[in-house]
Amino acid sequence: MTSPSIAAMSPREIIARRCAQEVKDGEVVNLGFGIPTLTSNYLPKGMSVIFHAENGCFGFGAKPGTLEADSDITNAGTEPITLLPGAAIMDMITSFGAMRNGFIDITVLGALEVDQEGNLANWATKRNGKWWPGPGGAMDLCYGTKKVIAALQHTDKSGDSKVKRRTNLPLTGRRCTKVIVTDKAVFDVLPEGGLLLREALPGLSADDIRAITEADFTVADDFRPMNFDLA
Amino acid sequence: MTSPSIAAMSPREIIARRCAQEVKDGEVVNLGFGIPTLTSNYLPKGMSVIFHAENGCFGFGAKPGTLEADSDITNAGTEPITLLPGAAIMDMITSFGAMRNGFIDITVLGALEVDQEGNLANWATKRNGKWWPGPGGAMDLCYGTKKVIAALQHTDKSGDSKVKRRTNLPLTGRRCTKVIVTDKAVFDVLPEGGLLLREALPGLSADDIRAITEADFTVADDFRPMNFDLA
Amino acid sequence: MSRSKVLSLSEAMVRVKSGTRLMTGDFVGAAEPAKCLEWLVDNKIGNLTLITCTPGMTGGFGKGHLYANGLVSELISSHVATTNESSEAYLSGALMVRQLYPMGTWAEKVRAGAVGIGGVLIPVGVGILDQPGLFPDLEEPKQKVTVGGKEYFVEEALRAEVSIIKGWRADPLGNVEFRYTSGQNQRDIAMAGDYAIVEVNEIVPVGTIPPDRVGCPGVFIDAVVQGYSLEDQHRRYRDHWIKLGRLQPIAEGATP
Amino acid sequence: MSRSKVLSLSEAMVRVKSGTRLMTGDFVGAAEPAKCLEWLVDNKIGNLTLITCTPGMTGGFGKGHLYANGLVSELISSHVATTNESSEAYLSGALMVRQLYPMGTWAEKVRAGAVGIGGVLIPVGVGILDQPGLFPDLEEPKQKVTVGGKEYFVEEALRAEVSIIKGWRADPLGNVEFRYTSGQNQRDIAMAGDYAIVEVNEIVPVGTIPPDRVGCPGVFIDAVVQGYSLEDQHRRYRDHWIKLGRLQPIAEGATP
Repeated sequence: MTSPSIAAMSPREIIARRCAQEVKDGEVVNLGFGIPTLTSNYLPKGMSVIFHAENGCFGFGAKPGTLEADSDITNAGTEPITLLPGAAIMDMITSFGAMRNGFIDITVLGALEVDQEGNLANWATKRNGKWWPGPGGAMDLCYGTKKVIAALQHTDKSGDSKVKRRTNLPLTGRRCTKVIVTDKAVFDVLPEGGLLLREALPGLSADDIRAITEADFTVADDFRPMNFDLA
Repeated sequence: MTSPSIAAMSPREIIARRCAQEVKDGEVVNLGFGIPTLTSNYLPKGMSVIFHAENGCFGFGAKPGTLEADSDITNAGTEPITLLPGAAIMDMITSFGAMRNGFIDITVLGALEVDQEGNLANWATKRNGKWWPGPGGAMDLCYGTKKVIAALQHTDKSGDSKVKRRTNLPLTGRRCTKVIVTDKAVFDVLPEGGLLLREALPGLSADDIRAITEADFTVADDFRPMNFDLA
Repeated sequence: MSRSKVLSLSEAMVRVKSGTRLMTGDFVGAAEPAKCLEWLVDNKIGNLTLITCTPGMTGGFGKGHLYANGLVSELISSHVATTNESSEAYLSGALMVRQLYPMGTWAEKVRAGAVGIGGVLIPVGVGILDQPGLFPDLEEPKQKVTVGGKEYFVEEALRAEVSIIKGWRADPLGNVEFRYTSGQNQRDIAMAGDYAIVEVNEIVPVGTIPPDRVGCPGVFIDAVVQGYSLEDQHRRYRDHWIKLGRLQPIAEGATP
Repeated sequence: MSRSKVLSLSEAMVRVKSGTRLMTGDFVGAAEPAKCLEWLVDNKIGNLTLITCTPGMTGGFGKGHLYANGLVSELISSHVATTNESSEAYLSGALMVRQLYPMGTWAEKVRAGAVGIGGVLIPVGVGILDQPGLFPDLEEPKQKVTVGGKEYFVEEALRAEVSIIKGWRADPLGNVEFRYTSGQNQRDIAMAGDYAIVEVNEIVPVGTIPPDRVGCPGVFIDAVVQGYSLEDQHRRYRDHWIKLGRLQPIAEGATP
C-alpha cells in the first residue's frame, strides 16, 4: 500500500484511516456501507478481528476474484465475500440477535448527522414529503453494539456542520455514538452527553474546529493532531 | 407379529391398536409417551408417516440395537432412535414452532381425564398440595396439532369414569380433543362440543358404555364394534 | 408413500394471484427465487403485498423487475431503496409503505409468524419509530408494553398467503439444503406462509441430503420447483456484480 | 491473534458460585454437559437457580445428582419429575418452582433472552395457566396482552449468569459443531448467558469445522472445556439406557 501524506488524502480516506485506529485486536467488527467499509483496508497488519455480516456470518475475508465469486457467499450488501478459517455461518435471526444483544464489539456507521448527545441519524431524509430510504440493519447495530463510531464528513456541501447541537432527523440510535470521526476532527461522546474534542487534522486548532462545528464541545487535555503511522 | 384375539388383548394394546387406525398415510405424527408410543407398532405395513420428536426431528425410525445406539440421536423421551432416509434435524425452537403452527397432523396423547367438551387433562395432579409433574411439551401439542387423540383407560382403578362431563384438573388443552380412544369405546368430540359414540369393544352395547361413562354422549348412526384387522 | 412435492413452475406459482400477500426469501437480492420472480413478471401478477427483507438488488435484477412493472402495491420491509426501481415507485406514490421496520425487527416478526406466536417485544427504535407523524399512513400508533421496567414495541407476527424461498437442493419430500450465507431466514419464511414454495438449483432423491444438513424440513414445504443450475446462478450474479462494479470484469480470453 | 478460549474444567466452572443463576443445555438428559455437572456435585456448589428444559434423565444420571445433593434451590422449567430426584425435592418442598411453562414457551423465553428482545407473546395455555391459585408462589398474575383480537401471555425473556452447553467438537475460537439431535437449543442457551461454557467431546484446530457446520458461533462462547470422548459418552448413555430398560442388555461375550 502506498503511504500518502495526510495532505494528499481524500476526506474519505482520512475518515477510514482514523476509524481503523478505533478497532482493537480480537474484536468483533461490523462495518457499514460506504466509508466504513474502507476501514478494513487500514487495519494494522497482523491484527486479527472477526468481521460480522448481518445476513449471517462471522469471520469473512476479502472480496474474491471474479471467477472465484460464489453467489451463495455474500455480505449484507450483496457483495461476494470469502470465508476465513474459523468463520461461522448462522441464520439471519441469530445474527440480528447477536447485534441486539451486545455481541458486536464495534461498528463504524456512516451518518447524515450526529449531535452532541451522541444521537446518530443515518436512515431518513425527506424526499417528496416522505421519509426515505429506511433503516435496514443500522438501528439494530446502534441499539446493541458496544462501541458505535459515527463516520461522516464534518460539513455538508454548503459548509454547514453535520455535527449538530441537536439533530432533527429521525434517529437511527439514541445516545448511541461513542466516537465521532470526521475528515477534520475526532470527538468522544461523554457518557453523560457532550462532546470532547480529542484530535484535529494536522494544522487545525481547536478554534478552527469550533468555527466549523455547530455542536458545543470541550477540548481534551491531550488534544493533538490526528496521526497516521504511514511508515 | 402374532395376531391375538381382542379378548386376549391388554387394555393398552386395544387402545394402541385402535389409535393406529386414526393415522392416515403421509401424515406427520407425534406420539406421546406410554400407550401412545405403542401405536407405532400397529400402523399398517406400507404406510408411510413422518414421526416427529419435539427435541428436533422429523422422520425418525425404530429403536436401534444396543450397540448401534448413538447418544446424539434421541427422541423427546431420551430414548435412542434411528433416522430414516428423508429425516430432518431442526433446532428445538423450530420444532415447537412447528407444533404450535399446525405442522403436526395428528398426536396421540395419554390423558388423566377428558371431558365432553374435548378438554384434555394430563399434566397435573395434586401431590403434597402441589400440582405435579408439569406439562412438558403436551400443551404445545394440544394447542397446535390438527387432530388430537386422547388415549386412556375408560375407568380408573376404582371403576370411576375418566371420560367426564367436566374435568376439574388443570387442562393440557381446551376443547382440543377430536377423538377419545379407550379400552372400551371410541368417541368423536363434535365441533360444537359433546361426544358421539362411534365404537365399543365387541360385545358391549351403547348402554353398557353409558353405564361406565360419566360424560353424556349420543350414539352414531353407524355405531359398531371396534374391529382390528388381525389377519 | 408420501407424494412427491416436485411441481412445475406454473403448477406451483398459480397459487400467487393478483392481490396475494406474498413473502419471499433473500437478503438484498442474494439467494432470491429467481425463476419464480421471473414468472410473476412474465405473467403480470400484480397488486401484490410483498413482505421481504429489503426490496432487493438494484440495477434490473430479480425483485427489482416487480417494482419496475408496477406489480407491487404494498411493501412490508426494512428499506425502500436498495433497488432504484422500488425507490422510484415509493417516491412516485405507486408503492405503499405503511411503516419501515429495523431489519432485525422485520426478521423477528416473520419468525413469530413462522412459529405460531402472536408477536415479540422489541426494544429497538422505541422513542424513535413511535414519534407522531413519522409514518403518516399508520392507522394506529405502535402498541407498546412495559416489561421489567423497560418499554418495548409489541410487534405482531407477519404471515403470508404464499411464501417463496430459494435453496440449493431439495428432495421430493421438500427437505431443503442451503449453501453458506444463502440460508438467511428462508426456513422462517417458508413456515410463515400458508403455502410454501422452494426454488432450488437441484432436485435430488430422498436420502441424499443428510438429516443434519436439512436447513428447512420438508414438512414446511408444499412445492419444490427447479430453478437455475448453481453454475447458471453464479454466472447471473457475477455478471450483475460486474455491471454494478462490485467485481472486476473478466479479462478478454479468460474462461467465464 | 485471538486468545484461545480453551480452559480447564475448573478454570471455567469457577464462574458458577453458590447462588448462581445457571442455565444448562440438554433435552431430558440428552446432550448434557456431563463433566461440568459432575464438577458442581464434586464441589458442592449449591443454592443454584437452574433454568433447564426439564430436570433431566431419571435414575441417577447427570443433573439428577444436583437435586439428590440438594444443590438446586429453584427450578425454572417445564416439568418437575423427569427425574425421581427432582420430583422428591419438589414434593418435599426443598425445590422451589414458581410456575411451570409449556416446553415451547420455556424455549421461546430462553431464545428471547438469547437475541435481546424483551419477550414473546405466547398463545399456549391462555385460560389455563392463568387460573387463579394454580401457581400459589407466583407474586403477580401472568401478564397478558391482546393483539389482533387474540389474547396472549407476555412471556419475559430468560437470562442466566452462566450458561453451560454441550457440543460435539469446538475450536479454540469457541465455534461449536453439534451431532444430530444434540443441537436442541444449545446455541440459544449460550447466547442467553452472561458467561457461556461449552463442554465438548473433542477440541479441534481452527478451520476444522466447516463454516456452515458451526452450530454455535465462537463469538457466543467464553470457555471451551474438554468433556467425555464421544465413545465414552455413547457408553455412558448405553449403560444408563440398559439400566432403565430402554435398551437390551448386551449379551455375554459381545464387545461393548
